Amino acid sequence: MARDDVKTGYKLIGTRPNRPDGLDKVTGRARYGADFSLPGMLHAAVVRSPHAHARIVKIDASKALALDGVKAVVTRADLPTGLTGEDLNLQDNTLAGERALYDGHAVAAVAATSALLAQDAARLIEVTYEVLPHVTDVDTAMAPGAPIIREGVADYSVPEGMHGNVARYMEFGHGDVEAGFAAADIVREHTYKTEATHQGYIEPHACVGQMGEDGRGEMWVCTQGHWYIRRMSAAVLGIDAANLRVTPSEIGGGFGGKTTIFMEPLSLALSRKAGGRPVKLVMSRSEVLRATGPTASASMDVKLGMKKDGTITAGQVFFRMQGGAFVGMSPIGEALPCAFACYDIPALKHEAVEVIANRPKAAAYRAPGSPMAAFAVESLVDEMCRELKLDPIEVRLKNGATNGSKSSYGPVYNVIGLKETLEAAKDHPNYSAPLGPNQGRGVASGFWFNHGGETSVTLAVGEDGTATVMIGTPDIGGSRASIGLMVAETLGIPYENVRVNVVETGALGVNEPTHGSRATFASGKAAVEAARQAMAEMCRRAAADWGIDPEAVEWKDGAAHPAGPNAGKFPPMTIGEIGSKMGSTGGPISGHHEVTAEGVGASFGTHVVDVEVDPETGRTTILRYLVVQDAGTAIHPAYVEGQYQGGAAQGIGWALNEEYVYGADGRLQNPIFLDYRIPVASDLPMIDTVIVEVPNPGHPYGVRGVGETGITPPLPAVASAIAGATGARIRSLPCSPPKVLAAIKANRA
Amino acid sequence: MAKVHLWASLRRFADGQEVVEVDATTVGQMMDALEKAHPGLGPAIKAGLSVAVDGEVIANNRAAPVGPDSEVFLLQRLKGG
Amino acid sequence: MRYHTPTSFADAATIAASTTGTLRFLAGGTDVLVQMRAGMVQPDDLIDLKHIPGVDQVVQTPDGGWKIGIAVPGIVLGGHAGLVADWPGVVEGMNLVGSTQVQGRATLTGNLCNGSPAADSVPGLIAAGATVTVTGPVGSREIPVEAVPAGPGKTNLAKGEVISSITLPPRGKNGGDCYLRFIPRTEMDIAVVGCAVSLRMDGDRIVEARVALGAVAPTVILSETCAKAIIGTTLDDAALAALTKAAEGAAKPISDKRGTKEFRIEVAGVLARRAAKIAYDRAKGLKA
Amino acid sequence: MSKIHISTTVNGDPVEFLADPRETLLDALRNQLDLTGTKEGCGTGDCGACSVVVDGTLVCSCLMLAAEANGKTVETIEGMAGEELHPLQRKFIEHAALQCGYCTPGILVAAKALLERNPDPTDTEVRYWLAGNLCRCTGYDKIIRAVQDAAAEMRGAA
Repeated sequence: MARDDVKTGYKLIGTRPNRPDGLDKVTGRARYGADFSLPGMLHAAVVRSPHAHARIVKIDASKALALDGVKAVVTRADLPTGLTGEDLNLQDNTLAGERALYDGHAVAAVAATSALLAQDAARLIEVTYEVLPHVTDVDTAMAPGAPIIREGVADYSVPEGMHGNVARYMEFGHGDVEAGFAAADIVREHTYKTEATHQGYIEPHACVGQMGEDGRGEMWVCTQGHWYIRRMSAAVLGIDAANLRVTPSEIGGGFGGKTTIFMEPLSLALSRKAGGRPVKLVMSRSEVLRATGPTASASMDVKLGMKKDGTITAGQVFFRMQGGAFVGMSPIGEALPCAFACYDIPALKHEAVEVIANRPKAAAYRAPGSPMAAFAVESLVDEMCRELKLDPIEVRLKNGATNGSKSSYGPVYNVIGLKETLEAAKDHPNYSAPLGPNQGRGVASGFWFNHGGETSVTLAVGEDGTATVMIGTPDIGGSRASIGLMVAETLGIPYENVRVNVVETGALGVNEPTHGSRATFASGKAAVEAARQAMAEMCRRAAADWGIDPEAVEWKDGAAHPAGPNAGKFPPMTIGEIGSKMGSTGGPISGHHEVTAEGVGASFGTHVVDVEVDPETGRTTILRYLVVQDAGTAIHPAYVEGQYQGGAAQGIGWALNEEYVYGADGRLQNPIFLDYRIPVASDLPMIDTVIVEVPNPGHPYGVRGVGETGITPPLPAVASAIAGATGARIRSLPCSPPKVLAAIKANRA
Repeated sequence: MAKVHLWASLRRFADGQEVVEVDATTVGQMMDALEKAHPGLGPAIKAGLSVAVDGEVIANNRAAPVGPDSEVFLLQRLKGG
Repeated sequence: MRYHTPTSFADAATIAASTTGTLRFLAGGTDVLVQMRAGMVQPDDLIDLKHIPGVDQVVQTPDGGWKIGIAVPGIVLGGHAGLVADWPGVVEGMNLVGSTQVQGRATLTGNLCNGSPAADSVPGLIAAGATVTVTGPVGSREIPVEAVPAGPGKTNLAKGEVISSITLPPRGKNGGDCYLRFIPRTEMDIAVVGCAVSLRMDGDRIVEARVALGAVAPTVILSETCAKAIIGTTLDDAALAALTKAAEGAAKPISDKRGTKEFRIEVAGVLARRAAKIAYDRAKGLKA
Repeated sequence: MSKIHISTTVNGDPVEFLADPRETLLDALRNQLDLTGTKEGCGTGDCGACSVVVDGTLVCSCLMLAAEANGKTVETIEGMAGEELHPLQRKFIEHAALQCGYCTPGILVAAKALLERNPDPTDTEVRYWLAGNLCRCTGYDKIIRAVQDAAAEMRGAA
């Protein structure tokens, strides 16, 4: 059931108009990161470490610099010293310092008059390495005797006596866990593992940077957040943020992976060394996979107590997560609170460590931490449901969090829609579709906090009564359309009369990136506030014209009206009329709102998947897939469905085939889409969606944010469906055919 | 006095207390008072904290009010992909 | 890099023989360009063979076989009714290579000369008994397809030699072939295991068979024991069990990022069984 | 390194340029002819973002040298719309069959090639034809629907 059919009183919200950038995107005119060119532009290439861990003894660029057309080489020696904390992390990752910390770690960069020449030059830069011991697996890194990769980087949270590769530690909980387990009829405990996966956006990182002798620079870049790019690049280069102007291109997918910098400051550093000529830097796919943010790999112990009626009495988790060779990059702080967020359980204990390993610096990936946590906890819940022959949806309804529940991580849930998603899943025909031989069904729920964040929006009324909205959150999946709908709804004007533009860093206050499912929520909320300000000003203009009190004017249907019979009789003054004479009534009319947006509504979803497993090869086919998720309010239902379907597809990929494969030499063995196997069109069925709407009281139109939760349930749901089809439980993702076949055989034996 | 709940692994920076009572009317005052009373919490506060005040998550707002009987939970600063 | 466009194989062989640095031939380019992009190969000379007349042709030989030009892309083979009718297993092997887009460029000869043990088109060619014509500076010779690969990324062609065509024998009556591969996804993967079966029937009984296994050894294997397991049988359960065992025994795989040794051995048996059944049905004129 | 003179027809227009022998058709289209609608996602023929049609055949322009395009006709996303959008382009917008839009040009070029060969494909045929066009945003559902809706309209059955 789409929202289109539901009576809400809204004129535009819940409809499905064409997105404003659609035309540019179907004609090839939309400009992405690599599509910008400037006069005099150079092209850059990056030299990367082939070793997982090595001391950099010497970098000799003389042969490269001797080539005609090579204009600049940059190494760590060209970057300022003295950085600390995350700034140092960023600089260390942009260019290796004394040591290369993972296969693919950038060591030097070169700019030349063509991309081919830059690549030739990069091959001529001679780097002398002294190879050091390495470790890439999260459990191996925690083993006694594992090489200690980053001595001394552990933060305040790590108690004495922990393994030298532990960089962070966290523990919280409530209730008496031991008493809870004692009260259970069955207590089960298993270890679950997930491999690192990559966001897999199809557009590789790309930017054009220009920086002159005066230290001022500009950058055009594909990013989820250009203020982040500005702040981080300025920090790495030791310049003031105000000296850098960053313009976001259209963005070819991000999923969290484009919320930080990887190579962007290099374009500026090279430009400066090349006399201020602009420098284009575009990653290859293998660079993307080797050196940009995969998510963490995880090894997770889970223990649950359950009564025969399905009541969960206690839960306990211990997560080990590896986020690369840099402290603070694994999502332990998100994974732990997500672990039991769908449940109301009287006693819980959460513990996690972040582990350092010779892998690339992890970045956020769609609901960071939540999919791994869900794989562990939801898999075990399913195992216990099967053991006790209980319906998995009933068990979740029995134990599920609801309005007023105290969450597993502290806050009290206000108004949430988990149970509504469970009920809708139970009622959906997919849940009762008959299953054939070798087929199985899996169910899982998922959670994401959602995020508000720093947000600044300006709205300007045009002379013709149209509205231009300036937002700072890049539009990845249709947010210009949804924000346009909310503004048009608020102003009471046609959707087509609102133009939403994503503007550069010089045009607005600081905005956080499009992350945390926040663009439609936070930029939307600020845009509505800006529209209300403009409406108030337009009411004042009408009041002045009519000679009545501004309080006696109200705004509806795109016009100022006298409010009630006592205000006087005046024909409505439309936004077009007000706009056309604004010059003579006090000047331009605009609204502006900036806020750290609070009032986020937690997001819950429930997925149901049917699979068929070939018992002779272990190969899994997805037969049916259902996503049910609470959107709060679906502003543009087509793009809400798109988020659900896209999240599910990524989760299915993670569950079945995607993984980072490291060799014994510490090198990534599959840095190519041929072997990093994301789902292709023929791998998937249609993905059914049900949009549940439990409006978020913290947003003027009830928006919760829909981007992230959808990737969470597929991991456990697919593994549980495979267990249903085969009787074999896969506790280590991906459920690749060799693993499933081996499990089927072990189960038979 | 607002009751501030520390997650378990923070307690060793506050003499093992699970709940620290703080005199504050805003989140910012609460954070400052916490750090003053227990300097060991400084790094955690600097690393970025969100709070839940009487059940409502305050991601990042020092001006958000804290009542005299408020129950406050400290949370890791959350963002997302 | 020098880019050459000879208009005869003799010229191509002469150029190839005269080069001193790294040399690559260019047919469909779907391997060479990937290797160049990755920096794995930086050719000094690249010889584009597509300017040679006839390389884009499929022609029937006087004896009823097929001569396939070295630049005929997969999409043309897939659309060639006569070839599909005679050698569906060969064509389906080629058509599994890469995407629709790759099919627009990739060729049988390129797939063979890339030297991958997992090449999808090679088991079908070997099972079919196909041969290649090799042209060198001093003339041409005809060798079986299985004599071309020498190991991963290597061929037995001498310096200056170039494959100038592929020949499939006449299918004849009561024959059928099939190629199956195992991949984790539905498309776009390299075969974890591949198996081609070509056979001929007399009534319900198999009288000739060739079975080739891919991705289970450094080169594609032509397995005598697999063939013997089904020759003389009606492909009953006992024959299928024997074939399974023979295929498992013939497979000598390694564990790598695409699959484990144990998995490959087991799936080699599964695919041999399944491919034989399809080939059998095709030989009997049943649609499969 | 001497360059090669290339004469070709792109979207109906005769063009000439000088190519490095190692330069791919993709790079030539983007960097020499400013036709940046054709995208690079992988450079290895695995993602389809660089799909173009050369002499009537759908190919990955990253797997073809610019030199090989000499004397040939090339069609890119920029040539797909006339005065009006192609039905596929229109249906992709209407069905929200794109999110980030980066894979969209390649998918449109590939889908158009499909419908020219097979005006009435099954969903499975569409999915296998497009298996070489990776999309990471949509889960393909709305893409398949948009292609089928466009096909129906083009058949006059809509």
